[in-house]
Amino acid sequence: MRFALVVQGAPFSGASFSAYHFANAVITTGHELYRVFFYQDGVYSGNALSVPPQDEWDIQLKWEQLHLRHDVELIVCIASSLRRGLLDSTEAERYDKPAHNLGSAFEISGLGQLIDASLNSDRVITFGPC
Amino acid sequence: MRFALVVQGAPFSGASFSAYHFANAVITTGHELYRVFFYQDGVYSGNALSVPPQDEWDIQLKWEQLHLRHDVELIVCIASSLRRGLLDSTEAERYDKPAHNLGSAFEISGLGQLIDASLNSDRVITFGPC
Amino acid sequence: MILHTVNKSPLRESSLGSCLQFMAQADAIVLLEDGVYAAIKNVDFGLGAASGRVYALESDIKARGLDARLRDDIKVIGYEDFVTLCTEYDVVKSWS
Amino acid sequence: MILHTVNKSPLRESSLGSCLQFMAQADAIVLLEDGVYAAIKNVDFGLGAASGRVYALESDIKARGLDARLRDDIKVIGYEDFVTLCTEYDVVKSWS
Amino acid sequence: MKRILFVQSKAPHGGLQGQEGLDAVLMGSAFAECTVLLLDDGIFQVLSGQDTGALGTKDYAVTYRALSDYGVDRIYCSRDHLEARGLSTGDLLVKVDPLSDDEVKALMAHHDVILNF
Amino acid sequence: MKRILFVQSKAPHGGLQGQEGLDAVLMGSAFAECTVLLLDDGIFQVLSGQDTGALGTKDYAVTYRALSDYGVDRIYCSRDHLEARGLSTGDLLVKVDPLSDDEVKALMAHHDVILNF
Repeated sequence: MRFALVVQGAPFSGASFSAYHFANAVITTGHELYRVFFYQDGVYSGNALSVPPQDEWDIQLKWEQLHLRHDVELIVCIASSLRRGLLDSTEAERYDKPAHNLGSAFEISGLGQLIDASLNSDRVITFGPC
Repeated sequence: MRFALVVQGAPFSGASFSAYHFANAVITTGHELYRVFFYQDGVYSGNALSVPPQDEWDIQLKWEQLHLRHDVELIVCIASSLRRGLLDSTEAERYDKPAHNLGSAFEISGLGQLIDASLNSDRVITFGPC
Repeated sequence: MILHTVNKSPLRESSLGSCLQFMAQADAIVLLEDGVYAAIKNVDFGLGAASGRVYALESDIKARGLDARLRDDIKVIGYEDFVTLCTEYDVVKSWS
Repeated sequence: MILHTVNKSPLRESSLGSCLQFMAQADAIVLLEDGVYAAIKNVDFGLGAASGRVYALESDIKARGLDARLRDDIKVIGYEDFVTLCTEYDVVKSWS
Repeated sequence: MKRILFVQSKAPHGGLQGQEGLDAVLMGSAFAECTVLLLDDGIFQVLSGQDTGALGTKDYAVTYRALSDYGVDRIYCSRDHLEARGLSTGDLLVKVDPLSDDEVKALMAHHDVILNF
Repeated sequence: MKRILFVQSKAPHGGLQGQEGLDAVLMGSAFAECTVLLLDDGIFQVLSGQDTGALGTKDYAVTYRALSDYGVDRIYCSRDHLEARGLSTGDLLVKVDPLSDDEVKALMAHHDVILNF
């Protein structure tokens, strides 16, 4: 079966952790992970500048490893990420901001990717906001 | 009277807007604003890379203007901001991150500033997390 | 005397309930952000017990379209009144 | 048939209440994150109506120290079981 | 054609969930048969008379009126949740059909995907 | 010496409020007379038997045991909220004094500053 995940909660609300565990389970049980769409506060998971303490997970790094190992598509919604200050180099340039902070494993795209995921997956699982 | 504000909610939860309106009112009513301490998700208010749509407030800019106009001290807690990826140039260097994103009006410091504010203000007002 | 602030909707979260549970006779409440939904008329969220000592922030009331839908014992205030209120109570406690 | 997921504590937010209100006879619930507090024994959060069709995620149960404090009609599952459950229901609906 | 149900359950202005949920509906309307269901505090999003001038957040509720232009002509709510808030459909700025609990269950079962905000 | 009351009201692991609240208590203990009050789901933070190994969040509850070394020897909770969760003090990993509603009111009134998490 083909799964799409929607992550709407900020990294520390648990939503991103749960989605990460679920994403791994989809792969280990032999199903297909079509797309992980980070929306609303979920986009904060893509912040490459986060420095968690040693005894805590770096959820941004976890998602990056999953992307590299299993070629999972990680999309952050452009409207949500602009508002919240998650920029890649293109958006940083467009709005002449001095820096960008989106992890390389994450790709900025529009809400169309959420709808496309809904139309082309068998199951869409939402990991809720606070 | 001397006021200290604690902002614990993320920018769009309303906490930062309310705290900003309150901070202005403290000044216009002739009281003293000792410190605004951004803690937990409140630190996201210091993200200089945020690009809100035209018809919405840029709360980071509003705080910066308040700082410049009335010399209000804006402190973001280091533990919270490191975890959430809000870095100034010093912290970016220390953790060899490629960029920093904290607005220049905001200063990174420790929890001691929250306790100091509690001890040296007449009133401490918290603007709560979600 | 304590000034309690509540910024969560009473139907969605338990913040107002806990506030009312631990509010003393002489204390007062300021409803802000989603907390203002507790001031809506025709619905009982327990505010009767604090009647006359419940304030609500005008900008939050207006943003949510509640100005014509309030209980009549709610005092609608601006931010400057809110600051003054804080000076009239010994401690401010937020319920969120 | 719908698989409902709830990730909020029942004493703090209304999510579980709404889920139970709109849950059909053949539907099931997965409790995750703070939602697992609804599975605590000796307290009635309305889960009796869905008895036998309520699952709870093990990692969230353990993190919160609830493994020895659960109702006996709760089925504790891992993430791989959660994935399988999603394939057995037509739609997954999250209450947050 | 897949049917997508958008469930709005959060109050406006105290967070962006409602606004960003509505954005998703607008996008979805171009590609699928979309229906909106207002539950819990989501009902407050279509309360008439909202004026965010003093607050600084977006007055997005009017966009609900544009939904029919986007082919989304069905907006439902829970009658129980509407009444629990002391409201009637007359208080709302757009036409909303209140549903009984069983009708809500049927509506949810009728859709292929449920997106939640 | 100013008295600061730290109120914990959120469950652990579903967010950082509890953990970051406890950090604030530790800092405060060096400068002021600090007391901790557990209300609502804050009581769950001191439930015994927590094991976050599989989850990835920090097992910070043990730090509550260190509070007395920091001079914070008073941890209170609402008896009503404890019982509403089917718990007793025996379920907790640190000594906590349950208070009646009136005792909670008196405790709050007894402090100069109340910090909330």
